[in-house]
Amino acid sequence: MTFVFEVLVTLKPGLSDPQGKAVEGALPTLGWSNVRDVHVGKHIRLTVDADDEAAALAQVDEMATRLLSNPVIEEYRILETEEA
Amino acid sequence: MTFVFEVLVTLKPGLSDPQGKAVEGALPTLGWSNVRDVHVGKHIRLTVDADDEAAALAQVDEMATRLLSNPVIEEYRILETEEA
Amino acid sequence: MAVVEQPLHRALGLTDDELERIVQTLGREPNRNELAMYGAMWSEHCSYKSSKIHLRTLPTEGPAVLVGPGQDAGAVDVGDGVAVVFKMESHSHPSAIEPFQGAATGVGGIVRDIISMGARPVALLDPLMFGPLTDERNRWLLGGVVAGIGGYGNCIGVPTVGGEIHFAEPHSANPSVNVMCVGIAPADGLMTSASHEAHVGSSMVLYGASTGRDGIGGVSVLASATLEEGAQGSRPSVQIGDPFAGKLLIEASLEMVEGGLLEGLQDLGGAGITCAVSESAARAGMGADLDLDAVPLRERSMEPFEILTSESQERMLAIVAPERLADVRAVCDKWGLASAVIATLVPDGLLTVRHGDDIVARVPAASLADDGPEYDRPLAPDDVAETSEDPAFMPFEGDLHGALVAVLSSPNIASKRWVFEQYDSLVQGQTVASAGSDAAVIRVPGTLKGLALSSDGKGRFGHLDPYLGAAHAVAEAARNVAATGARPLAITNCMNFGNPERPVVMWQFSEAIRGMRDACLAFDTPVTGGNVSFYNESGDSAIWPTPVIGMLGLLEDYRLLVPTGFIRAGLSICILGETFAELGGSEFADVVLGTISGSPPALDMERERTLHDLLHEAASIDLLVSAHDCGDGGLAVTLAEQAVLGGHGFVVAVPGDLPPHVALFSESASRAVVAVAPERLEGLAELAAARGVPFASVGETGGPRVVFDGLFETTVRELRDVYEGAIPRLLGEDV
Amino acid sequence: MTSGTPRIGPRIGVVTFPGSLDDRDALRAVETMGGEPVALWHADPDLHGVDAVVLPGGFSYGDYLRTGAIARFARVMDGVRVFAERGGPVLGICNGFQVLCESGLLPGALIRNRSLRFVCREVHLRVETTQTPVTTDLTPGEVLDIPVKHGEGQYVGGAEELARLEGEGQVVFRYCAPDGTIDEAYNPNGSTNGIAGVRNAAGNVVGLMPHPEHAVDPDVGPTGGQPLFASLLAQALARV
Ligand SMILES: Nc1ncnc2c1ncn2[C@@H]1O[C@H](COP(=O)(O)OP(=O)(O)O)[C@@H](O)[C@H]1O
Ligand SMILES: [Mg+2]
Repeated sequence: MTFVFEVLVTLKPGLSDPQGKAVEGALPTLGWSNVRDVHVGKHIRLTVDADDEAAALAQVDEMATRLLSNPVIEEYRILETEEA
Repeated sequence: MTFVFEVLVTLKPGLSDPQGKAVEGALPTLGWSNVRDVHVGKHIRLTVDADDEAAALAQVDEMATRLLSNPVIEEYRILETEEA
Repeated sequence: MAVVEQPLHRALGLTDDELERIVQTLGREPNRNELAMYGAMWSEHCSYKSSKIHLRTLPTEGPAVLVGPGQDAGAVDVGDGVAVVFKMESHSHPSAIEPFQGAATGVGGIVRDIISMGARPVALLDPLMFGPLTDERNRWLLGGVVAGIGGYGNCIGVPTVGGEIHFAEPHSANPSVNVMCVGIAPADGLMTSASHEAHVGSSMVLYGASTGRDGIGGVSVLASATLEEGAQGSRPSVQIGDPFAGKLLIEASLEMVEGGLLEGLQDLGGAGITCAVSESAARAGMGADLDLDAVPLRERSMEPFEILTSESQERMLAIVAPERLADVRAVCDKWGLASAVIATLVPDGLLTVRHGDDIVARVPAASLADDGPEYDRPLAPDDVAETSEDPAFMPFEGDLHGALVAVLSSPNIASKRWVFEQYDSLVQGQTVASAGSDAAVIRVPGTLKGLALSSDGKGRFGHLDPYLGAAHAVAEAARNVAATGARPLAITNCMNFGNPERPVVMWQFSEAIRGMRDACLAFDTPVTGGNVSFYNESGDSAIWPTPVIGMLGLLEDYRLLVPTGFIRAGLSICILGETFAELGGSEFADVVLGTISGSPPALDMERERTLHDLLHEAASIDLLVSAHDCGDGGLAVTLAEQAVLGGHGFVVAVPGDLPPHVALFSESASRAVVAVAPERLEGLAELAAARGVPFASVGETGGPRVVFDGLFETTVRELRDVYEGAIPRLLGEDV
Repeated sequence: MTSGTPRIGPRIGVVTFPGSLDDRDALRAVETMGGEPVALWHADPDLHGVDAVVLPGGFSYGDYLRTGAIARFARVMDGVRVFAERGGPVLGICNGFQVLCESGLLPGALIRNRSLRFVCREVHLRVETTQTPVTTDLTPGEVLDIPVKHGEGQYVGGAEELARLEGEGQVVFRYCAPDGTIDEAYNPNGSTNGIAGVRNAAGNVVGLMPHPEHAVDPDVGPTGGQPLFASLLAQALARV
């Protein structure tokens, strides 16, 4: 079976987030001064073949730790979207 | 009121996605040959003050078109997470 | 990572004796904030407690030296009213767990050291050491570190013009990431404690990034005690670099310096605010009133000790007289940098720290900055060379052509194009020579002067004999600079070693310092600064003792630069210096004979010195068309590189009666291969004779073929494919 | 304003955004080629009466979100937009090119290099059209040596848009072999059709990834940038 997952990789809390800061700094000049706590991370979408959803999820989880993120500075979240 | 949104910015289909290709290329060497269609995009999380959710959403939508994404090559999706 | 049951001071890395010292200084028990401050300031990293007594023996004076060790960076007078500021530092430990950010923040840190001297950063060099590329993790580390150095350096507009990379098993667990930065300032405009006087009542302005909980590694034990369970795990041990903020810091800081707005300037590095405030105050012979509530924070509810010791990146501290405050704030605003007056200089020597209505710490500033402990740690010799076999006497039946290909394709020797093409080497528009030259050469704007820059470490030699390893590193760095026609002026360095509490490591360190000292004395290249990186080991496997030397040389006229490669046909090729049967620690012995043993080549400092003088003199009368120092890989590799770099082959008859493989691959010191127009051959011969440098005319440049007369031949094309293709192939890229 | 000071040639403005890096180099190149360099500041919409505008290389605002995404909103860009609409010559180099694309003043977009690595090297450029202020002194097919140094120089666009560009001769430079043939092996970033530079429909706004300002001084590099600046200065002078 085929499953589609989205992995959201974000910086650990406490780390400075230059990208987020840059966006936050730009928004007021565009007229939005009502926005706070902007953080920029990665969004990875992938399609996995596996026997069942649990197996697929387990694999994506391992990919996220080993390849898609560096646990030293990042955390991740996995969304399962639709079954393709 | 305060609302937290997540904006997912992805490359338009058909455009070359060097990052996605790189991840896809790396997975088999780590033992996963069952993964396809890898695409890497951006995840932006922000906190907005607005009178109501509709107003907040409308603003985030405009930010997404004007700043957070480049309509020439990217599309975006907005998730509302929790009300902070 | 549970907090072990031990007294707080030990958890903070302070010994019982050190605690006793603190109690005596204060006349009372220190509170936890004060303990955190001493713990950070008296750490090996900040206090140099194990290395000081050895570093003190280094020659640091010379006619050209404006600023020696003790400041953020050393400075040398190169004439025309120009001062060159340079310094090297390591960021190995963070790079080992997050290569990109670890290396990036390393660049940011050394750049701020240069800025804090009032100099504009004009060049970066990056000496790196990794484990073998056959290992997946080492490839990941290399890729991340190189991308990180480029990611920061390219983004702040400072060209990365040189560096070096070596690969060796001991670095698999502990990669070494050193970065050297060079800056330029008006000789009379340096921001040194001597040249700038701070006054009572002057403000300390913290500007740049806000202060967060990141980079409080040292005191995180304290933090864990005060944080709910699990928070410890999420506490980041690496920081994220913000090169954009770094670029703004450069421009804003130099605008303040050039505007004469400052009484002092200090970067924030190890021990954060505690270090910057106490050092500045101590240098001014004063104390300071520090108000933590004034520090712009990135996170709510930070504890005093966290604010005091946070090593958050991209921050600087300016000492400003009251009447200049408005101007300084204006410059920060112009560049979009936050700024805040966090402290005031006070006459008594006390550093008083306030938080809310409380005084949370009160200690003598100098006791933090200057009165740190100092240890004469035990030494235990471990002379590898003595006890191992000399490869020169090992049998070799293989073919020489195959041997050259093997050595040339060793990643230690092969082209580093894959790396240096990831660095912007052109920005600022002064780069006359970068990768592919023995030393990088950049112009001093507004003059004809060229700065020749080289960084060299000799890990394998150091492993066999730490004294010779260090001496050879200085010699090679000077030779590289001399090969371009420049005169070696002064060095900075980074000492990469294992755990100093182990007598063997401490012996290696003292031997390396001795070797560096002797070489620097012989070459008249004083040590203006550097950095010590200890604890590069895991389990009991330490890295090879490796001092990396950053050499500054001067070309009076950059147009006299001597290129490395054979850029023309029909030139006479000469070998300067003498080749001996010295394969100990050579690339050939490692790659072809499969042994790292024996003694490194001997080093006769006077012979070496005369070679530098000859190269410099010959270049100054425009005698040389090409010159290349003869080092790693020996004569064969030196000639091969000159052919590949210049695009012209050669025919050479190898002189002497050594066995061919020894003659071709011996790494004897004090040698260079030069090419001259035939009609100038005589002139060079006479000059060499007058200087007493052994001289041999051995062949001619030209054609697509590379011929070692009577031994073997190949082509420039084959050598180029081997030389350029080796590293991409190891990284699994189609070439 | 430098009104009153004697003119030593066309006045070429070079914008400094926070994070601009090659702005000084561009100013120096203008001077070397005989123009009068005028430094322009991102927060000042006034172009101070310059005859041409250069948006220089660098990493404006860090280029963290997307290259040029934030610089595009700088106040100086209001002035640049008006200047461009009136037919004024505008040259975007590297980050400047990225800013022009983000602003919609030039078509297409620039994404990460195919290799995902920053690349700094000398490349060969084939001139595709003389219908721009920087190529009037050149002839189509001519090959120039100029360095590139960028991490996000892969030029992309929608299929029909690209077809239109090609059809209407809006491609100004292509990466090529030393002899001018188009060959992927010489494409440093994977750009579609080897595109290194483009112009707008009117032809007065040009952007390219390579750095002509680093190719005017023979002591520190190639000289392929000289004819570009010579053309730009001539065109700017013609407007005086
Ligand atoms: N190996 C060394 N040789 C000579 N001087 C050194 C060495 N290591 C450190 N120093 C000097 O000790 C001082 C403190 O070093 P360091 O802590 O690295 O400076 P900073 O705190 O500015 O990073 C500097 O002046 C530095 O030049
Ligand atoms: Mg410092």
